[in-house]
Amino acid sequence: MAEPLILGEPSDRELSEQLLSVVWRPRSRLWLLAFAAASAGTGLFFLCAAITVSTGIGVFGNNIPVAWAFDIINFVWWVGIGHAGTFISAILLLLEQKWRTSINRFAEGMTLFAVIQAAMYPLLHLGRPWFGYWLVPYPSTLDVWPQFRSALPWDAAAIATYFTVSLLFWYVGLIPDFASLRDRAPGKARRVLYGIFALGWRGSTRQLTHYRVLYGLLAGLATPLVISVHSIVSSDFAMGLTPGWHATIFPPFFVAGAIFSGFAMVLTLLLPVRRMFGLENVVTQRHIGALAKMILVTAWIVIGSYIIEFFAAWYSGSEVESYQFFVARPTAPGAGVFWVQMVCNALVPQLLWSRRVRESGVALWIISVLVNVGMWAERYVIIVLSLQREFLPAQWGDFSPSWVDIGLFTGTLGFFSLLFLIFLRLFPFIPVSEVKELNHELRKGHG
Amino acid sequence: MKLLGAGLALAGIPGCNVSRVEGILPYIEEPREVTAGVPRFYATSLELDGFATGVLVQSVAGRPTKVDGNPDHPASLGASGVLEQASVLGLYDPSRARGMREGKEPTSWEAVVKRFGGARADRGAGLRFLLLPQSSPLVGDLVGRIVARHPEARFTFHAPALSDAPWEGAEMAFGRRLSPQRDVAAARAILSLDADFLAGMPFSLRYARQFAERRRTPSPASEMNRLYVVETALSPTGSMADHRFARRPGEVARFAAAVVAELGVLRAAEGAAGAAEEVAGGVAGSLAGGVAGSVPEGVRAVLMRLRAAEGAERGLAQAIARDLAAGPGEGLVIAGDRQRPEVHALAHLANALLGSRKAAWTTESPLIQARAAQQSLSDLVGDLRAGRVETLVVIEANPSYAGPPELGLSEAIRAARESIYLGHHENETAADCRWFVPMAHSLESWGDARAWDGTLSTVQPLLQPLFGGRTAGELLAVFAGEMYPEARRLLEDAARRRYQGEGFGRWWAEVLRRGTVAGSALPRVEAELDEVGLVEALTRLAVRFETVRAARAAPTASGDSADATVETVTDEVVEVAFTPCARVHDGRFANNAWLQELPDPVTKLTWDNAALISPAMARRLGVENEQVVELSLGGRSVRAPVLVSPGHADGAVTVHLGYGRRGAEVIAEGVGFDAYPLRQGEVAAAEGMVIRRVEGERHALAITQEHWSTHGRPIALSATLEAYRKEPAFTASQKGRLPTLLPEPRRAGEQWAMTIDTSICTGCSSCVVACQAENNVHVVGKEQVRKSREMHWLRIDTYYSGAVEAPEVVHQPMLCQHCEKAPCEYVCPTNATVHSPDGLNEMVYNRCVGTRFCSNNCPYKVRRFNFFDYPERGPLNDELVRLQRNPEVTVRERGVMEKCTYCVQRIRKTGIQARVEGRDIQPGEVVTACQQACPTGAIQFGSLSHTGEKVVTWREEPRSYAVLHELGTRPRTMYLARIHNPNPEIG
Amino acid sequence: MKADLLAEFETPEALLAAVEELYRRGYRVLDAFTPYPVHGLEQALRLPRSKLPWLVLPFALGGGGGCYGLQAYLNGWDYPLDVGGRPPHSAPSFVPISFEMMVLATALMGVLIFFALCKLPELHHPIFEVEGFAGASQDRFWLGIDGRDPALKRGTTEALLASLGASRVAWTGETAKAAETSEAVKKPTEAAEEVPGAVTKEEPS
Amino acid sequence: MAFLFPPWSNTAVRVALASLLLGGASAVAAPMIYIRSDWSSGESEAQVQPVQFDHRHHYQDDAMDCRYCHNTVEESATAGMPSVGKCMGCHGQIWNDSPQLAPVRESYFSGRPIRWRRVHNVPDFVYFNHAIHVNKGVGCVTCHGRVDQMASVRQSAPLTMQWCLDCHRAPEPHLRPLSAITDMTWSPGGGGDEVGRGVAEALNVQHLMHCTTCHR
Repeated sequence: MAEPLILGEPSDRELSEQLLSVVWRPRSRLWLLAFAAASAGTGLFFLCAAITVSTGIGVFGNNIPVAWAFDIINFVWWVGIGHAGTFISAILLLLEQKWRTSINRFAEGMTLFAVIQAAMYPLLHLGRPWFGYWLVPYPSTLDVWPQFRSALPWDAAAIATYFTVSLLFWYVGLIPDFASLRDRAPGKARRVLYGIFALGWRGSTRQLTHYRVLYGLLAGLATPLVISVHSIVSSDFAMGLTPGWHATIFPPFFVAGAIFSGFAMVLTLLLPVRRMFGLENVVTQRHIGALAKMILVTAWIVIGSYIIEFFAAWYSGSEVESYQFFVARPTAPGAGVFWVQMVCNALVPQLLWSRRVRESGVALWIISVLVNVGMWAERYVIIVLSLQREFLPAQWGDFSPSWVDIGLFTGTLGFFSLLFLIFLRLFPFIPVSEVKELNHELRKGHG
Repeated sequence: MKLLGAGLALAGIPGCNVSRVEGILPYIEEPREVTAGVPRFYATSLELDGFATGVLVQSVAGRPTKVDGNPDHPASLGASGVLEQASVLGLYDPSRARGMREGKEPTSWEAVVKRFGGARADRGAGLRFLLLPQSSPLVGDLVGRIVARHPEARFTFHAPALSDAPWEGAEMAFGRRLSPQRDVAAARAILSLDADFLAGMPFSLRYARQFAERRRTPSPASEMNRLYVVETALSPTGSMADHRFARRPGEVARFAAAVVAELGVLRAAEGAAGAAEEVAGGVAGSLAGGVAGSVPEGVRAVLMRLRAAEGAERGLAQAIARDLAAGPGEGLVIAGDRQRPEVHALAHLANALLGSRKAAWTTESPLIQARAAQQSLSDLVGDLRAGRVETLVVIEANPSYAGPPELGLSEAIRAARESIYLGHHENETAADCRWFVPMAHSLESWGDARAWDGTLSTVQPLLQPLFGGRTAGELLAVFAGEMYPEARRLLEDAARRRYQGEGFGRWWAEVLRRGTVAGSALPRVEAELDEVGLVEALTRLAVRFETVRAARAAPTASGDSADATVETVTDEVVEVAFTPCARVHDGRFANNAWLQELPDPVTKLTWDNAALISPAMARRLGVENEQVVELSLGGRSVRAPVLVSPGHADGAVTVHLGYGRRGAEVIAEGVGFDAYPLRQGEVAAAEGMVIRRVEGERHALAITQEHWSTHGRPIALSATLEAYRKEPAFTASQKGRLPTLLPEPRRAGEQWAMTIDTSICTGCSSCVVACQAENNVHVVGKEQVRKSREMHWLRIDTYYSGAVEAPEVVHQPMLCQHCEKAPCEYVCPTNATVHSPDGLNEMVYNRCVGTRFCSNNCPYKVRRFNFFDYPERGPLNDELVRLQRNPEVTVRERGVMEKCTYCVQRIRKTGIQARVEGRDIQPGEVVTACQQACPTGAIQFGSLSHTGEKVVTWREEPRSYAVLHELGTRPRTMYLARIHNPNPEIG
Repeated sequence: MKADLLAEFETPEALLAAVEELYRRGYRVLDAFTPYPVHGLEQALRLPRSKLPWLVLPFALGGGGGCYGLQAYLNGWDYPLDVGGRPPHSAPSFVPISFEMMVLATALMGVLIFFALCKLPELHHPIFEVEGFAGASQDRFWLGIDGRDPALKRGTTEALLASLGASRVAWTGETAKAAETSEAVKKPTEAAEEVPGAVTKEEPS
Repeated sequence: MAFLFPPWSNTAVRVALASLLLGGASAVAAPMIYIRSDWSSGESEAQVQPVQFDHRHHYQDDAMDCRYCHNTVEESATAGMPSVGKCMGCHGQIWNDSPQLAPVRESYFSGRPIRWRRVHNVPDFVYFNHAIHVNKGVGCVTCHGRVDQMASVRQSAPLTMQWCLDCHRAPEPHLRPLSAITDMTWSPGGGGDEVGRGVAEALNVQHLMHCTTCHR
C-alpha cells in the first residue's frame, strides 16, 4: 500500500482540534446555501406527503397493473444506499480494514438518513396509511393478526431492526467523541448538550473492555443483518410471480446492488465534504481509491447478476420470461430507463479501472452520481417495466409519473440532504477517537 | 374530516363511523307484501325505439337497485343487455330534470293541463306531435282519441337509430311493411349482411340465446352452426363469425346479391334436376313464387343479371350459397339495419329460396301507425318553417340533437308558436321548447309496449316519480281532453276495454306479475313474394352495380385505387358507416356513467367515440390512435380522433352516434364528438366522405385494452371443429394436477366454481354492467380510466389472432379466478385476502391497508384498487346514485383493493336461507350477476359438488382449460376453448 | 473501582510503563483513562474478559425463538386462516422475522447491558473535578488508583507516580479535600495551557 | 474546576430515561385499553328515545314475546321495528290518552315515522343476520342482555369482532333450545355445556370463522 491513510504526522491534539472543531467552526456560505435548498426540498416533500395522505394515492401515477412505482423504487433505492454505512462499519471492521476508520461515521450517518427516507415510503404508499400498524402483531379487539407469510411484514421487521441497530451502532461509536466534545467544546450549552449524550463516559479501560466487546458484537450482528435486509427487500419481488421478479438470484443481486449504490453515495457526499472541510489529511487518496475499487467490484457482481437474469429468462423456456427480458425491457414504454441502467451500472464503472480516473475527484464524483442514477433506473426497470408486461397481454399497461411522484422524489433528496447537513454541523463526522487510535498505531508502526 | 377519521382510526376503531348513533325509521303501517330486509322483485318492461324487453327489477326498501331479464318474456328469456342493466342508473341520473317550466319560470302540471288540454278551434290543424317510435297499445289508443278530438293533428315518429329499411325492404319483397322474424336456433348456416343480430338489434338477446344453442359443442362429436358475417367494422356478431368478410357498407349489397344469385342458380338447377325429389319438392313448395322447383322467372332473370354484374367473388358466393342451402330449411340470411332496403329484400328472397320457414318468417309490425294522421319528419319541418304549427309536442325524442342536420330541426322547433317537451333531461330539444315537463323513468311509469314479435308487455312502476315526472300517456291524454290523467288508470281502462271475458281483475294481476300477456305475439303472416316489386328493386340494384362497374373499368389507368398508393396521403375519399353506439345508443344514454365507462365490446373505448379505420388506411394516412382527423361530407365536417380497428373494412370509416351532447347533462358534457352533422337524412352509410389528417392535433382516448395478441401464451385457446375432432385433448396440457410440495388444502362444503364457454361469448359486455350494478362498483371517469384505474371487477379481454385485416377473435370474460392456491393471498400482510372453506378467494375491504402487493402478484390482473375516494369525487357516484347501491355489498372507501367475489353476498344469503330451512343449497340456486345477465348463457356458476350442473359438466368437456395453468394457481374459474366451424370449401 | 488518586501521562507508552511498574510494586486496583483504547493496557491492568456476550445470549435466543413461536401461534394456531392453500404452520416464512427479531433483541439488550456494566449514564462523577482530567478525552493518558488499594500510600505513591513521568498527580473528590493538608506533589507545569479552550485555534491546513 | 453536571444530574437523567420508556409504553397501551372500555364500545350507554318505551313493562307485565314486535327476526337479516300501527293496535284502546304516547299518536296520524335511536350498531361492512342466529339456537338475551330489566335499552355486549369470534369459535356454551330463544331467564341448569352441545348437534351448528361470514 503506497498511499498513507493519514497524511502528515499530526499529534493527537491536532487531530482532536481539527476533527472536533467542525461542530463549532462558523458556517460557510456554501453550507448555508445547501441548507436553504435542502429545506425547500424538505418542504416540498412534506407538502406532497400531506397531499397524498389527504386525498389518496391516486395522486401518484400508479395504476393497475403498475401498482408499485416511484413509491417502491424510492424505497428500495434508499434502503440500498443505506447499506454502505453498515457495510463499512461492520463488515470492514470485522475484516480489519483500516481504511474504514476515517469514513465509517460519515457512512453510518448517511445510512441512517437514507433508511429514514426509505422507511417513509412504505407507509406513505399505503392506501390507508392510518392502518399501517396492522402489520404489527398487537393484541387487538379484532382478533386478527398480521399474515407472516407475506414479505411485507418481513420488510417492516427488517427495516425497523436495521434502523435501530444502525442507530445503536452509530451512537455507541459516538460516545467517546461526545465525551471529547463535552470536555473540549467552547461554550457551556454545547458542553452540557454533548455531555448528556456522552452519558458520563470517562474512557476508563474497564469501560473500554465492555465497549470493545459491544462494538464487536454489534458489528457481528450488523454483518448478517445488512445482508438480510436487502435480501428481504428483494423478496418483495422474488416471492412474487411477476415475470422479471420471480428469480432466485434476487437476494445476492440486491445486496450487491445495494452496496454498489451505497458506496457510490458515500463518494458523492464524501468528495465535496472532504473539500469543504479540508479533510484531505485524514480522508486520503487511499480511502477514495479503496471506495472506487469497491464500486468496481460490486459493479461486476451486479453485471454478473444481469447476465444470470437474462440467461435464466432464456433458459426457463418460458415465453413470458423471455418476452419480459428480451423484448419488453429493451423496447417497451420506458425502455430508455433500461438503457440508462445498463450504461450507468455496467459501462460507466469500467472507467474505474483507470488509476487516473480513480485519482480525479471530479471524475469520481460524476461516476458516483451516475451509478446512483443507474441504480435508481435499475429499480425502475425491475418494478415498473416488469409490472407493465405481465402474463395477460390484454392487461399490459404503462406508467407515467405524476407531479406528486416527482415532488416526493426530489423532496426526499432535499430531506436527506437536510438531515445530512445538520449531521455535519452537530456531530464529529470523522470518528476522532478511532482516528487517533489509528494514528497512534500507524506512527508506532512507522517508528 | 378524513383526517379526523384517521385520528379515530389510530385509536384502534376499525370502522369509520364517526357518529355512532343512527336513526331507525319504522313503517307507519307495515305493507303486507314487504318483509324488512328482504328484497322484492317486480316484472316490468323497458322500451327502446318502440320495442319492449321484459325485465325483473329488484327493489330494496322501496328503491329499485337492479334490473335483470324476465325469463317469461320472449325478448329477454331471463337475459339482459347493457342498456337494460344500466337502466336502473338512469333512474338515479343526477342530471334528470327536476321540475316543470314555462320559458324559464317554474310551472305546474295543472298549468300544463290548462294550457294544452282545451278544445281547439282549428280542429287541431296547428297541432303536431313528435314521438319516438311506439308500440304501446295505450299510446295507440290515445293517438286515436286525439285524432278523434283534433282531426287535423299530425303525428311524427322518429328515432335516429331505428332504420326504416327493414320495412321498406319487406315492402319491396312482399308489397307490405312486414317485420322479419327469425328463430336463429333453427338455422345451421347463417349469413349476416351487416347485421349485428347477436348484440345490436331489437330482439338480440333472444337471437343470442338461440344462436348459442346451436353453437355450443358439448363434445367433439357435436354439430355446430356456421356463421358468415359481412360487415364494415368488427361487431360482436362479426367476432363470432366463422367467416367474416370486411366490406365497405356499399359493398354489402353486392356481396348479398352475389350470394342470392348463386342461391337462385342452385335452386334452379335443383328444381330442374330433381323435381321428383321430396326434399326439393318441399323446398319448392315453400317458395312463394309458385313456380315449382324454381324461382319466379322475372326474379330469376334479374338475379342472373346481378350475377353477371358482380363476378369478382363468385367462388366465395357459391361456397356460401351451397352451405346455406345444404340443410333443408336450415339456412338463414339476416340483413342489418344499416343496409339499404334492397338488401333486406334480398334477404327475404334468400330465406324464401332456402325454404327456411322455421328460421325466418314475417309478422305485421308491432309499431303503431297513425295512418292518415302520420307525417314524415321533413313534412313536419316544412310545416314548422311555414309557420303552420301552433303547438308542437315533443315526447322523449331529441331531434334538435339527433335529427337530420339538413332539416335544421333546432331552428324549426323554435319556429313553433308553442312547444312543449316531455323528456328526462333538459337536453338540446328541451332548450328549444318553451314548456318542459320532466318525464317519468320507465321504472316510475305505468304503461305498456310490444316486443319485436309483438308480445304485449306491461310497464309498472317501482316507485313514485322522484321528480314528479309524467308519462307519455299522461301527456297525450291531456290532448285527448282528460283533466286528471293518471297513467295507471289510463292503462287499466285501456286493458279492460280490450279484455274480453270474466275476471279482469285476476287476469290483470297475473299479467302484471308476469310482465307479459301470454300468447300475445303477433301471428305469422304468410306473405307471398311480390315479383313485380322484387324485380323492380333488384333491377335498380343491378343497374347501380353495372354503372359502378363501368365507371371503375374505364379509368383504370389513372390508378385511383387506394391500395396502389404506397406513400402516405393526407386525405382520402372513403365510405362512412354511422352506427348507434352499443353503449349510449343514439345519445339518449350519454348521461349514464356506467355506460360511458363501459369499454366498447369491440374497441374497448370508454368515455368517447372515434373514427374507426382499418390498419391499412391508418398507414396510408400516417395516423395512429388519438390522432385527430377531419371528416367532411356534404359540405359539413367534424373532427374526430382516430381509432385503428383490426378487421375494419378498408376504404371506410365507422363512426358511432350519440356523443358530443350539448344539453344540460353533466356527465355527457364534452364526451366525444357529434357525428350527426355528417349524416344526410336517415342514412346509415354514405359514400364520398373525405377523411383528412389534422396535423398536430390529438385527442386522448381512454381505452382499457391496448394489446390484442396472446403472444402464443396459453390464455385464450381456440381450435376449429375439425381440429377439435381430430385432437379433442388439445387443452390437456392446460389443466390437471401439477406437482407441489405443499399439502393439499383442506376445504369443505360447497365448492364454488365458474365455467365460461368462450365459444358462445359474444363480448356484448352486459355481464360487466350487471356486475357493476350488483356490486356497487364505482365509476371513475375518463381521466382515471386513462390511467388504467377503472374498477370493473369483470372485464372482457379480447384477443385477435391471424391477419390484422381479418383477425380471428376470442372474447374472454376475465374476473377473479378464485385460485385454490391464490398468489394474492400469501402476499397480503394483514390477512385481508384469504380463502374460505367453500373455495372463495375472500376480499375483506375493512382489513385492507392497501399495499397493492396482491394486485402485483395476481397473474390475471383482476384486482382493482380505490386510488381515490371515488364516491366523494364528482357527479359520477353522486348522492342520488347512492340510492342504487346494493345494501348487501360494502361500498369501498379509498385505499382498499377490491375484486370479483363470485357474488358472495348471493351465496351467503342463499346459504343462510337454506340453513334456516334446514337443507342444503340446491343446484342452480346461486346465480351470479354476470351469469344472470349473459344473453348466451356462456357463464355457468355453481358448486363442484352439484355434479349434474352445467358448471361441472362443462369442465369435463375435453376443451376445458385453466388460464395460465402452468403457474399452479389452480383457478376455480375454467374456460372452454373457442371452437370455430369454418367452411372447408373456403380457404 | 474508584479512582481516588490520578496521574496524568503525556503518552500511552508512558502510561503503559507506569502501569507495569505499579503492578510490579504490588498495586492491584488500578484503572486508566485514555482518549482511545491503548493496545496492551487491558492486559497490563489484568482486567477480566467482559461478561457481556454471555449476558446477551439468552436475549438473542429468546428474541429469535420467541418471535418464531409468536408467528407460529398467531398464524397457525390462534386464528388459522387458509392463505393461498399454504399450511397454517408455514415454517420457512417465519424465519426472516425471527432472525430480525433476534438481531434486534441482541442489539438492544447488548447496549442496555453495556450501560449497566459501565454504570452509564453517570453524568456526574467526582473524577471530572480533577484539574486537567478533560485531557483524558483528548490527548492525555490518565492513571487511576483506588483508595482501597493495599499498596497505596498517601505521600509516597504520588512521588512514585511523579517519578514514573506523570505530568500531574491529583486526588479526587472527598479524598482531594482530605489531601489538601498533605504534601501532595503537584507539578504545576503547563497547567494553564491544559485548560480547554485556552488553546489558540488552529485552522487545519 | 467546577462540575459541568451537579450530583443530582445522575438521578435526573435516569428518571428522565425511565419516564421516557414508560411514556412510550403508555402511549401504546392507552388506546388498547380505551378500545376495550365501555367508552369506546358504547356499552351500557342508555339512549334517550323519542318515546319512553319500557321493555320491562311489555315483556314482564304484559308477557309479550319479543317476536310480537320484532316480527321479522326469524326470516330476515333485521329483527324488524314494529310499525306505529302495531303500537296503536293496543294503544288505540288502552292508555290512548297517555301523554307518554303522544309522539306515537302524532306519528300515526301525521304519517311521519318516529325516529328511534339505534342502540346496537355494527359498522357498515359487517353483515349481521338475525334469522340464522335465532334459528340456530342463539337467544335474544345472549347478545342483547336482559332487555326485560332495562328501563331504556342499552348495549350490553361490546360488539367487537373479538366478541363475535369468541362465540363463532365455540358456540356451544351460548346455545339454547329453539323453544327458549326469546326467554330472558332460561339457563341450561345442571346440564351445563351439554345442553349447548346437544343443540349444536341437533341444529347442525357450524363454526364459521371465515371472513365472508360477516364481511362482504
